[in-house]
Amino acid sequence: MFHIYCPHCCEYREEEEFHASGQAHISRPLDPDACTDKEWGEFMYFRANPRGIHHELWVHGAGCRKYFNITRHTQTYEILEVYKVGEKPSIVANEAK
Amino acid sequence: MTQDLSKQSNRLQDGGRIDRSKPLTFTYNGKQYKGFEGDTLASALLANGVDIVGRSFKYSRPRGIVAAGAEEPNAIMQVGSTEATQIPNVRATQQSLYNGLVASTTNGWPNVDTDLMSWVGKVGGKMMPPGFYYKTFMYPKSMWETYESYIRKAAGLGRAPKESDPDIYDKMNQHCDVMIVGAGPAGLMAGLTAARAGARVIIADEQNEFGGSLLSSTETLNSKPAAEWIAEVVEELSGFDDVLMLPNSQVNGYHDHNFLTIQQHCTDQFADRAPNGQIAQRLHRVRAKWVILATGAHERPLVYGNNDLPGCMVANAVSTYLNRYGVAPGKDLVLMTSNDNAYRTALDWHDAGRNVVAIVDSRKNPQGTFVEAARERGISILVGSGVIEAHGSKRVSSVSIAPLNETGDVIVGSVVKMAADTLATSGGWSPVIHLSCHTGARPVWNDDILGFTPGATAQKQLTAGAINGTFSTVQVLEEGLSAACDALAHLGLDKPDAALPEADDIEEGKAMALFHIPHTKPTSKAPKQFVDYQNDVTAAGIELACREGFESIEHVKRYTAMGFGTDQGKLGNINGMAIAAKMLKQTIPETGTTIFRPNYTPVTFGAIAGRDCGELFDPKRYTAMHAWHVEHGAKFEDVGQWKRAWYYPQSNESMQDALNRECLATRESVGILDASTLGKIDIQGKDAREFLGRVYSNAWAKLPVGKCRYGLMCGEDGMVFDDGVTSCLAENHFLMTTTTGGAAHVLSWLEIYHQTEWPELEVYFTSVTDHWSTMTISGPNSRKLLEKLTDYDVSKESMAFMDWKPMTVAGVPARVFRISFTGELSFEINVQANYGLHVWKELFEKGAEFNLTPYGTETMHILRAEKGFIIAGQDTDGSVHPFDLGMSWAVAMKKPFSFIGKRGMQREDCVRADRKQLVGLKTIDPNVVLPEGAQGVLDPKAPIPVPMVGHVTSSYWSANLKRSVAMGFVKGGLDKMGEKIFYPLADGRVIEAEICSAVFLDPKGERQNV
Amino acid sequence: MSDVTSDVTVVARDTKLVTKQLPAADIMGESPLHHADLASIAEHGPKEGGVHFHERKLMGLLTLRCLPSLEQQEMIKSLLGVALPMQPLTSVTTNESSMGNVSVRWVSPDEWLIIVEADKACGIESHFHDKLMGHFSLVNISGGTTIFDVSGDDVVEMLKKSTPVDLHASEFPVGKVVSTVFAKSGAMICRLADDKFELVVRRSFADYLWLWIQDASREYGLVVKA
Amino acid sequence: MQHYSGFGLLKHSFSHHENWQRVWRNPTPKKKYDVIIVGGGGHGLATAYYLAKEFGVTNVAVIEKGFLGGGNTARNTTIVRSNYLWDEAAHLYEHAMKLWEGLSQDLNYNVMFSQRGCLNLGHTLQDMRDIERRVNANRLNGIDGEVLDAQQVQEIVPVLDCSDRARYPVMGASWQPRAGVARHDAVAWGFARGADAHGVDLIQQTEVEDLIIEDGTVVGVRTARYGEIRADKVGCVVAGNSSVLAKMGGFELPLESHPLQALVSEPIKPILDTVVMSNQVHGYASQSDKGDLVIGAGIDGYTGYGQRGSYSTIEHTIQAIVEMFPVFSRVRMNRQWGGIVDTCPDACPIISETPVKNLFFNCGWGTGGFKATPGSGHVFAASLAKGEMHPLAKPFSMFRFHNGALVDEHGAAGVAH
Repeated sequence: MFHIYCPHCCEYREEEEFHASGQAHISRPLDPDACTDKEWGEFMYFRANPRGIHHELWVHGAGCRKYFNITRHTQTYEILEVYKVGEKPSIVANEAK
Repeated sequence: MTQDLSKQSNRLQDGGRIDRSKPLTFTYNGKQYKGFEGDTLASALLANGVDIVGRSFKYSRPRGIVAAGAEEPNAIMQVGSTEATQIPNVRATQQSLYNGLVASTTNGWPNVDTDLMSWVGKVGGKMMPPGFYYKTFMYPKSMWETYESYIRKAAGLGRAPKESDPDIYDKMNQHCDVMIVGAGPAGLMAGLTAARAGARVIIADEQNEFGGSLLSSTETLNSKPAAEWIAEVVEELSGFDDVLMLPNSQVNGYHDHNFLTIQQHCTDQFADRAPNGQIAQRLHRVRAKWVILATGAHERPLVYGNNDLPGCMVANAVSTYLNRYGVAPGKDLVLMTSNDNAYRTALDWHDAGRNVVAIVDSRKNPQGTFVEAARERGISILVGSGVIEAHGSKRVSSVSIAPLNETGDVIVGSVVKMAADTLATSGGWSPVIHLSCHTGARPVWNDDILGFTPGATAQKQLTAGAINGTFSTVQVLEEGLSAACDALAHLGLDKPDAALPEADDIEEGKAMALFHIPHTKPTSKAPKQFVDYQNDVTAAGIELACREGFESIEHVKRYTAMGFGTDQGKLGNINGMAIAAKMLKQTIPETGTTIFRPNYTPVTFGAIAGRDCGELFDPKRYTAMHAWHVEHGAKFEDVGQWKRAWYYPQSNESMQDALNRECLATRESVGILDASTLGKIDIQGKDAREFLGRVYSNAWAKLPVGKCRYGLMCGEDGMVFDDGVTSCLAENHFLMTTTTGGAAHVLSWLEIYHQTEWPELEVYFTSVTDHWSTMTISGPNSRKLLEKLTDYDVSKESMAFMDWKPMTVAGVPARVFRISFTGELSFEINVQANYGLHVWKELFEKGAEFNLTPYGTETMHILRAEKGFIIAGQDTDGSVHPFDLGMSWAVAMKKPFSFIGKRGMQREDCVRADRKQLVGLKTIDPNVVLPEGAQGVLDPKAPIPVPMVGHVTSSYWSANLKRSVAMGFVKGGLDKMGEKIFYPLADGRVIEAEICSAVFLDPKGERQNV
Repeated sequence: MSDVTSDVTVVARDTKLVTKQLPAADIMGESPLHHADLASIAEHGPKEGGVHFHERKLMGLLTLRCLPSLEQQEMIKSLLGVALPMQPLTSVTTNESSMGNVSVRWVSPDEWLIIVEADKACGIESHFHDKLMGHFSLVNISGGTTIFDVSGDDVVEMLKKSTPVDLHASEFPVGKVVSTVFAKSGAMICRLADDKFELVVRRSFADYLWLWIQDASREYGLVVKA
Repeated sequence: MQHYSGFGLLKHSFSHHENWQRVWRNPTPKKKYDVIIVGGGGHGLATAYYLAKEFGVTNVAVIEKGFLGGGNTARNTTIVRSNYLWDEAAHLYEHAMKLWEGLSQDLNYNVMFSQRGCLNLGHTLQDMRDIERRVNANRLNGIDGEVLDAQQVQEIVPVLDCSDRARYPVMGASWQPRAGVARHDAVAWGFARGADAHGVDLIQQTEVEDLIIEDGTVVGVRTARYGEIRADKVGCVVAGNSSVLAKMGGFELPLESHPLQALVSEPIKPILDTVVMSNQVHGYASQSDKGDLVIGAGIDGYTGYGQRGSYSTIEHTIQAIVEMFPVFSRVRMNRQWGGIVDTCPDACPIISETPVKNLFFNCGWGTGGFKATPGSGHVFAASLAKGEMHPLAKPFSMFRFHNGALVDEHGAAGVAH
């Protein structure tokens, strides 16, 4: 049961108020019509789904209804940071490979 | 003390924390017994000399009480005095005794004392090693179901009630700075310290009173009985506003980010049914900034032959029954131990005036405070020895003792037999690490204490006392203090003054690592040596599992079922691991670790459900006109959480009769529908129009003010997920409607695109679903009716199809939309919901002369189906795009912005020729209504699997057309007009239909354009 | 003001539409709990208990959406008679506005709830549309919303059964407002006094929440106030 | 392989069960195999078994990072059914169902497959439409199924509340009599024992740290414990960890790994003879042969590899169970746990070639994998053996997410998995 800091309400709230909305930073291609089927499929469906540090989009659905990003470890479930839409994460996974 | 204790043969004359002035009567297996307030069911049974409390699961062996707390595996009772209040599987050691308690054993036939099944167990038991069921019951194949029914009958402990639960359970959300689990010496010290510092504290303990291990010991604090110190601390704690003290409360789960669940027993410690509607149990959902686990330790029994005979107990449990409950569960005690600590049991037994036959110590040269005390009392101590076997039929009558080698795995001398009726054993203590594992931390083995202690965790968790393997009261108190100070430092609170009470100075010698006592016979041939009592797992079984190649401890556990009982292996897991490790010639940590999952002890389903059941299971959403629908006999349909009027049967009308009447009345005169549940979203901003163009598949750039337009909403995959009419209220102001079930999803769809993709667009969305009551009047007389309620001009010239206008209806300001889902002349009247019922009633007042007929969702479905209008969610399923629906007219491929869904619906598979397309279906026999969900085939005689070409999505009897109408998908259906299709049904019928246009009525739309 | 006449409905229609929504005073509005007949419960029901309940019904409620510039903030202040609470989870109430009693609740960085007397809602809408420049939206949600005032010695206990937010005075002082989960619905909760809270709830959920509150209050005793 | 039977048990009881053979060896891996299966869960072990037994490929290793059958195989609620909506899915699961029906005898290991039937309840008109649609499709596909009304449901499950009191009253159900449950551990162990007997090396406690890829072709795996192990073909059957393996192969999959929680009650006397599932109230239950009520629900909304989820999911599930079965209110929950399920956008699996030559994936089973175990193993084995996807596997290529040919069992099926 996560305890999540909402960067808009500026306090911790219970998980029941929030809703996970998948991987963060998946931008809609600017020119969809120029995408191949493969590119469009990758945009819609293919995901990093990492075991470890992950950036995800959440919404404070029962609260301020704002979307924001969370950097979270998907194994320990520790929330490492929260940041607003449009911002970049400060904690990223070590890309050894 | 003048009470008649005659019936309580094992009750001591004095001592204990029971109240002898409050005798209680209870029933066990149909017989009445007496106990006292302060007893548990277990202590009262022992006081009354009840030995057998159950029969074992596999072998039907008689079982007695072995422990005094949550770790008890055998005394699992059915409790309840009425059918509705039955509780299965109550642990007698945790059930407070109350007057009128009715308990019974869960197994044994004809009764638990004389169980004929035990003969089956004795004879068949030899054929039931671990996993035997995997190896048999396979042949002949057809017999498995028969075998299985016998297996099932034998399974299970207690039974569920047959009647609904009369009790109420609820939940409370709690927040605190420090959550302390366990109110023994460590927990109380921590709680006192944190409370004095001003922290918000919750302290919970599973027992009926605070004090933990101190309640059952004879030690002193500040030179006074420990109970006095407990009382002082409890009194001080109860003086703090921000301290919540929860006795009778098990902390059962420790979840991520310091979220814990506590099951508080509010009334079930004194009543079988909560009196006067009180809350029976309360589940506290706690979010703690810091958690201090002060959960203590469970003593481990040793494993030896026939160690399940009644009279075989864990040493500390014996002390608990003596000291806390004033019960001596026998007369002649043999104590077997591998450590000093357990000597206390022999001392307590002796001091209660009972006979200690001998202390059997596996160590060669025990020394320490307790050992000396035993010697002083003249108790016989047999060193370097172990009890290899207990003897007796329904209770221990004697024990066999043999000398052991240094490591305790070989018998090095001759066996002596001693008479005794009670055998207490101790193999040391296992820290109660259960909660510390719940969020994935792996416990670590500690050789010094011969047990697992909590592993590294991501939680803000501290530990104090025996959970760390710290057993001396002095150090336990110190750890409680220092854990609290650590928490306070993290919280930024100052340490308070807190002096530790002075505890007895006790020296203990080193314990020996001993788990499994060897027998003169090999384990496989020795009398059964139980590791997990509840699942009848023996040492031989574990060895067999290892021999068969189940080498991971997880495999061993699963193969033997060790640890899968309702006690979750609290007593047995470590012993089982030690036996497996020895068999595999490796250390315990090499063999694995032991992970516990929630719950620590079982939790009532009712408590987890809380009040979210029955009437409150899920909200029922009502429109402002709901009471009217109820009064007028409406049947309701669940649409999402909404209760929508489905149809309005009159007197004895059948559903079909009612629908026919509603349909005809609407098409012939005027009907009215409560459409308030449709989602409504107010959209404002200069980019509102642009936004609509991006989220709808059709064009919005030129929709004038005062006009309405239908739109389809698709996902990025091009598949339709919602539809509705959006109206232009002003240049930068629109009102969108959505389906009833899709409203919340559509609003978040708009928000997520606005917030994450197109924040530069100036637009805001506000839900106004609840704000407007919406009533649709439909039918040729709808204009006449409206004209009676408004002065505004609603003529065709002034208000054309797909126009909307503000006006006053029945004196109430309204927005009226001339849109139609029935194909009739229709007006959708929207008023602020506080006036919805007023306007609705006024419509009926004036509508009587037109036979204004209320119709529900079913008639609405029929009327729209006659017109071939789709319902998103019924005629779509997330796998169809607008072209599949034959709605290319609602797609504007040339819009400058690549709207959501455009790219998706052009993927290779989406433009394939033989996609399923929505068409009309006309049954050849007009009186036959196709079942919705029927699957169409082209060749009804084709062998199975029959190729299917699409299913019926909507199908009704049309009273207006006097025939059935249907819509459905057909592969390439739009190019198959006039062709035949067959619908084979489960009942053997094959319905033949012709593919046709989905518009059955008024294809030119003349009825709505009047 | 156009609010008082019954035949002209459109108040403003430049780029946004504002329509008058209230009928003449002789037509009685029915609040979402109309069917519960709270008045007779108040009259005949218990007079003592740990939780007090009152439906503050038929108020004027408006949702303001805006990321206000300083100019906009100034203008809003002059229109409402009170400055928008810009700090998250804060609220203001004034009775010195030309609009009468005005409360403003922070909802999100670009959203506020404005609570006024019912007959002031349309006026506020039209003033905003007349005076406030730039991007904003103001939506009358009076019909879709009602207010429960809950108070009493045990009100916090009752609320703890209903919502997961921390209601301790150190975390939830008077004036704080949160939008949160309430049972299986939602509510905007504002602390009006130590033992008094305002719950703003949606119309269609009102009956469910009323049932819930009755249930959660049972052990403390529920007093309905007219 | 030692033959198991009742007679064998009797015989061994005379020697105090001291002479049972090992169920499988504990071998040191060879340098090279024809096929390496990564992942020793039910699906991986079934793949190895069928490769060796049916397709003659015996030079096979199964490499498992923990213990055999220790992942989702050990954590699921063991429901087996084949009443899927779309032809492609229905044929695949029915293929599995047919294998289930003879599995104990085929493996000489009692997997306790109990065909006690499965009810998928309908609570709304749309539920009932979906049920009709699915049952009609099932029947035409040769899969048993019936549509029942509320009264018929009540007769099958007397303890289910089919009254109008319920918030969402039961309107009816689909009924698949051949559906049921099986003993999950036994499935893994039976396949493992069978594979081992055919010469497959089962390598436990060995984590694959990397895939060895040369010129776009996989040639083996790298492990911490044994270094490189080469193979002509590699099949990855690692469920929730599929994306981690795919990343080693340099590509992404259309997967998200979510926590899926389940729980059991304490064992009680037989009270529920069939499997009952409800999508609308979000819960499903059956009773194990041991007497536990085995209960599950939907996935948690976030991705997670922690084998645990949020308590609120458990609460909602129990609420649903108490709503459906009010007499269970006083029964107590013993234990809860979680698995990591790899969910696909269309709620159907991926059995597929990949961008890397000779590297195959079998994943994406989401919450519905256990029921497919033998079928999944069988078609994957056939595909690995022939180097070409089995006809039943073809619709489940990962590349369907490029061209749009999804098999959308999500909304359409109206069934919780």
